[in-house]
Amino acid sequence: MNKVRLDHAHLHHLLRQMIRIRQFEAKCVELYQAQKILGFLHLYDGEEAVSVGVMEALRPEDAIVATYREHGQAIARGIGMDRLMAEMLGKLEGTCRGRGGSMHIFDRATRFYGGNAIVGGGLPLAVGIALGDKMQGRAAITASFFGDGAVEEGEFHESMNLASLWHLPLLFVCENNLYAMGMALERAEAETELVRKAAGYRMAGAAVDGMDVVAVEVAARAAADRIRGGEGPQFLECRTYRLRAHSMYDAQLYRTKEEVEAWRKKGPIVRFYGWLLDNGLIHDEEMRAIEAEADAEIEAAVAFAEAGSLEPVAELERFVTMDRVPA
Amino acid sequence: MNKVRLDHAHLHHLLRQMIRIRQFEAKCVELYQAQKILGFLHLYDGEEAVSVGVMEALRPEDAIVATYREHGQAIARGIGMDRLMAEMLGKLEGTCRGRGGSMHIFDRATRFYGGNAIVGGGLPLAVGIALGDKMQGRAAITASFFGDGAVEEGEFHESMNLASLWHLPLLFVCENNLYAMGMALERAEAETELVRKAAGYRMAGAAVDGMDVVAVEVAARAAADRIRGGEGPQFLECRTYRLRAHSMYDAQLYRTKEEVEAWRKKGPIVRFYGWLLDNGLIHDEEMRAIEAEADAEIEAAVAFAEAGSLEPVAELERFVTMDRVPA
Amino acid sequence: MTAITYREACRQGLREALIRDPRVFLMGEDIGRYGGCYAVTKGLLDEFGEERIRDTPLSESAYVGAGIGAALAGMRPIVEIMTVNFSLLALDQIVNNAATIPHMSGGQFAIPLVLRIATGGGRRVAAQHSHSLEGWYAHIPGLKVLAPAVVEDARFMLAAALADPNPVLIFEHVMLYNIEAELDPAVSEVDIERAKVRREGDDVSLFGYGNGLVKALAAAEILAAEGIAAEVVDLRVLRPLDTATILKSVAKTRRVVIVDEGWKSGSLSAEIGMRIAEEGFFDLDAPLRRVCGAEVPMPYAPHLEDAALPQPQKIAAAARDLARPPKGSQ
Amino acid sequence: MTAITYREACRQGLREALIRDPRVFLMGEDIGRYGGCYAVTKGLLDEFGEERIRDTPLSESAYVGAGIGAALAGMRPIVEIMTVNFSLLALDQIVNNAATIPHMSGGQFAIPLVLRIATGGGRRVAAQHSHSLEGWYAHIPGLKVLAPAVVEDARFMLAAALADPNPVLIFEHVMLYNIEAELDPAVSEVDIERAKVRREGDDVSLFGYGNGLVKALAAAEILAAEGIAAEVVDLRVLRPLDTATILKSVAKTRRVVIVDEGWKSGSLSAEIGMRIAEEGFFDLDAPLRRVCGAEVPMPYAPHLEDAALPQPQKIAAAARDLARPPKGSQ
Ligand SMILES: Cc1ncc(C[n+]2csc(CCOP(=O)(O)OP(=O)(O)O)c2C)c(N)n1
Ligand SMILES: Cc1ncc(C[n+]2csc(CCOP(=O)(O)OP(=O)(O)O)c2C)c(N)n1
Ligand SMILES: [Mg+2]
Ligand SMILES: [Mg+2]
Repeated sequence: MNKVRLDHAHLHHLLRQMIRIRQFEAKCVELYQAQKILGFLHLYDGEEAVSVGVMEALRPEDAIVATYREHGQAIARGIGMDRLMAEMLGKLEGTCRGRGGSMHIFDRATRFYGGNAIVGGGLPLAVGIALGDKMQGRAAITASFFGDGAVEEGEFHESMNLASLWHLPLLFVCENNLYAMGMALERAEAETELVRKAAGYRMAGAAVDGMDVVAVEVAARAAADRIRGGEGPQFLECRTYRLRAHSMYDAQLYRTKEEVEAWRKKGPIVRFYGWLLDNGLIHDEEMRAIEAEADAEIEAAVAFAEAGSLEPVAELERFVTMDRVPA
Repeated sequence: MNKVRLDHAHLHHLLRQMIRIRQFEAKCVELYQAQKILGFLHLYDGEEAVSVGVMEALRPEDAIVATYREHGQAIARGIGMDRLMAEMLGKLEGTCRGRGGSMHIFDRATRFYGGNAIVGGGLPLAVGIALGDKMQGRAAITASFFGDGAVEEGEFHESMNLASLWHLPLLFVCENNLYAMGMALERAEAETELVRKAAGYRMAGAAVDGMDVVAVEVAARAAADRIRGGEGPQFLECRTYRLRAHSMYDAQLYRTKEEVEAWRKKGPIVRFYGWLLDNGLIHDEEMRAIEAEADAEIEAAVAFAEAGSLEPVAELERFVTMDRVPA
Repeated sequence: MTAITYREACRQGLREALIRDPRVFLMGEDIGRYGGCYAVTKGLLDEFGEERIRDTPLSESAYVGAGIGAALAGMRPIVEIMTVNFSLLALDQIVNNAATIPHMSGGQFAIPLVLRIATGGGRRVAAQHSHSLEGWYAHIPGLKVLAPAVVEDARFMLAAALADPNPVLIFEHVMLYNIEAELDPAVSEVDIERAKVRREGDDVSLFGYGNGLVKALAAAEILAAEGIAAEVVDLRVLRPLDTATILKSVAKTRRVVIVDEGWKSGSLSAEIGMRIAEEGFFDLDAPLRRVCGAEVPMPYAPHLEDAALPQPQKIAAAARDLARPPKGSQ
Repeated sequence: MTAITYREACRQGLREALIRDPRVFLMGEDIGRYGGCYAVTKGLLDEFGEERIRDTPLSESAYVGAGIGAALAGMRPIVEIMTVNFSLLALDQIVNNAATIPHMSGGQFAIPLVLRIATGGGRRVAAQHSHSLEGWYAHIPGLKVLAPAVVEDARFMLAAALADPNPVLIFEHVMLYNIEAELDPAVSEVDIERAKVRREGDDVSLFGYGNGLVKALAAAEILAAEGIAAEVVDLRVLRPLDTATILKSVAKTRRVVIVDEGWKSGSLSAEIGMRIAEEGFFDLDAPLRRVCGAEVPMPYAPHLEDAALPQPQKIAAAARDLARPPKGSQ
């Protein structure tokens, strides 16, 4: 059994990962305001524990299907910030040559199959990747991230059924942050306990406090273990909250400042850090050091990205069709 | 409460309705073999109790959304056999001027909104009709028929959620005949107890023996009563069996003759007739008379259809766009 | 006369519709509490309430189908699909139900449904959010397809669409919401039958719609400075196409450039061109030309997106070639 | 040489693919136990087993998406969508994932997926089951689109499609499954790049694909009896279009009729015509002509369906008009 190590190094690692994500995104906001990042920018502020916890349960051979709110998913998976930042800036040195931007991070090396900007659109892909791996006898599992909003889409339903029916090695990770843009969960779903959806497909499901990184890791490891043990797909509802606007265009008319502030106090970083402090597992200077390290990493990433080049316009049509299947 | 009357007249009415459907379709097979009916022909043989039972619970102001296997639904709803048969023969005098054929029966007078040949495609329509009626303060309910196969489609999921969320006066009638073409339910659905699907949408659901016309009527009346009483949409799984091929092209490689024969013994007509006989509620001659009456009605319908005319080719494009909304 | 934005014009049209006819209601994703993803419906929830301004779950197929059903039941729904990119999920309902039921029922039922759909590229939102698929919809018998490019059309096409007994799709280009223009107080309606000449000229005809029209007008300015008088025709109604107005302009200028932000092959530009080649062939003095979207999934990087879309300079260059063919060519 | 049906040719192609490459598997509705809704896959389940001949639930979006995912994971899926009518439900996956991922990932991933899709009218199955939407798919960059019209292509296009690293859609026209022809034993492959002249002629070019090609060939027979030599070009590859072969035929005959079973406005015929008008304009002696599907949801009644589809007589009439213009016309 794939236990969670609660040793000092691991706890610090979890904290560091969340801080890296948070600070990376803070920098993205700056760059957005400076109009260096354009288009949509969906921040993960408040949800860091989900990706960080889940990724701990995954191995290099596993696959990930992400959403458009995927900076956290990408960083937690181990994609380098330099290439990520270059992608955000539309540079050739980015993960996707600057073609994807914030919503479409792809990375072959880490089996990171995108950044999908159609709500629910990644779920069928994930079914297929899990199927392909299984048919080829790989031990890999696929983790598919999606929001509470995606549960409303028909593709969720079809994908849940197919995965369960075919007993695929697939971890459904529902990032339930209570809103789909401005649509509150209870206004959008007749059944708001999303974990109960799994039963309709005879799939095992669990709900976890998505603001508690250790709890997420424990739950994700348990689910991943069951999948690796041949028990079929698992549904994991991570209950979390988006502390920022949906994207940079959102006036947040649909919720109160008080609601957001109350959640901010329960945020995954402040909470975990507080717990570490209370238990004497971290010192203030260690925290300061982690933040400084992350800042340095981010500064280097920005420098890398800024120094990057633009894809030549002559290459615009390259890869519309492929010449070969990359090995 | 909308009780089922178990008086003699009503019982005979139920039997008569089932026999009318069965014999109408037997005639259709003949006409198909004579190449007077073309295209797809989906027979309802074995499933008559479902439509007949459910329609008893509906009132003239209620709406129906049907499937492509809808002869039974149409006849039980009260659409005249003459216009139905003319439609099957592609005649101008048909319900849809011969444009719809077997799969697309529409009838404004009985609020029969089609004959839909896209599996699951009628469900969103039904949601909208129920919504429209509700918004206009009509007391009507909408009954949406669909097969077990439709449950696999995303549109089922989205429609169930919307209906439940908006508390619409909608009766979901699942005709579970255990197959979708050649696909057996247990090969297609992770959860084969379809009635359990309802829970995922916090919708009330019931399963009923769809081979027992009285049971169907009782269950449908109960569900309709709940809807009319303001309890929101209801899901009714009718467990039945298709005794014939999926359509006229089907070699039935996917099931055994024995399986079909075993079900034939449980067929809704033979069973109900046997029960009526056992209980002294019918005589052989009465049955003979009902059959003869149905035959006469069908003969007249065929004569009407054969005597019908063809829509002039010059009118091919009429109604592609409408000049006005029919009153 | 006061200037209003295209967005505000859309909103005024919606308000008026809601006030005029109790059967009208709005349905779509985030049109209520959120205020509309492009802020078009902002304020309407407060004014008209949740019954008539219905936020929907993310279920494009179901709520578009529900709009069709509600229209069948006597309502006059205005359904918003947030962007054309997501309309693919509702296509079965649109093509197999909305477009077929009136005809296939033998005229028993009409479907007086309006679908508002934001469309187009230019916002740096990459491959899954930048489609221009109006041309696809214009292929479907049973639908009417509109593309307001000017504030006046944004304001008044809706009423005409609601008065039409058929499913009408209104495509609002995302780059237009912020444009501003005067509304002539004397105008209180527009037709949804005819294309419209937005600028007169004798040397070459530029055909466009939506944001393509705006770019064609900019190209005409460039050309005017060079002494080339371009006529700019706003197609406006993409189905049914107003062939007569198109041919009239062709007969006048004898040279044609068609602008379409959609991917070139199989875009609406092809249909316009083909109609001219069928019915106006002998009027032509030069081959047909078009300036369309590059055939690529839209890239995020701004310089690539700009290169992938028609631009006024490219349109002007194509027109210039026709109006003043380089020496040595025919 | 032995004659085989188009259906059998398709099946042989599938068998060969399954035998040749263990990464190949089939997935779709009723392809296994049922034997395929057009009996194309009959027998394959027994031979290759349930792992490789996968019956799917009625979940077009999920299993097409799963095919894309499996291709990403290294498999070579052949996914069957029972008919093009149902493909609308899978369009989001095809357009937003299959067609975009290679480009938008910067070339990191290819999607070597084959989609087999039955298409077309003529079977008296009415408005929701008779679409011809190949032209729509041919609009999408990132896809390749094939339309085998002859037994040889039905037999060999699949292997070429599988060898291609891109998503390839193969449209099999439902009226062709029963046609029979000899297969030349010397031929063991076909390309999927070029259109093909199926009949030579000097007087007029007839362009068609799928069942439209069969009808164009029938029209050429009618014309031949009248002394008009029609050249018949099988477009075969609908995306990318082989413009060179098209223009070559135009240069030779100078007169063009395009046949397309799809609804006329915005059909692929428009794109063919537009390319000719752009690049072959000075070769033309007459306006372009096309014979297309009527713009109606397909009616069930046989006489109306026949009237709604292109027929050899109509094609011949259009060609005759061009080859021998009535007196008094230009
Ligand atoms: C099919 C589709 N419909 C609508 C949208 C527009 N949209 C983008 S994000 C979003 C909200 C999704 O909410 P959720 O799945 O809960 O994810 P979250 O943004 O909360 O992480 C919407 C409606 C879209 N991208 N795709
Ligand atoms: C979306 C869609 N996919 C596939 C088909 C082809 N098809 C027609 S009927 C059918 C089976 C449907 O089964 P079910 O819903 O159980 O209804 P039944 O035929 O058993 O009454 C299929 C697959 C279709 N018409 N629509
Ligand atoms: Mg959410
Ligand atoms: Mg069934």
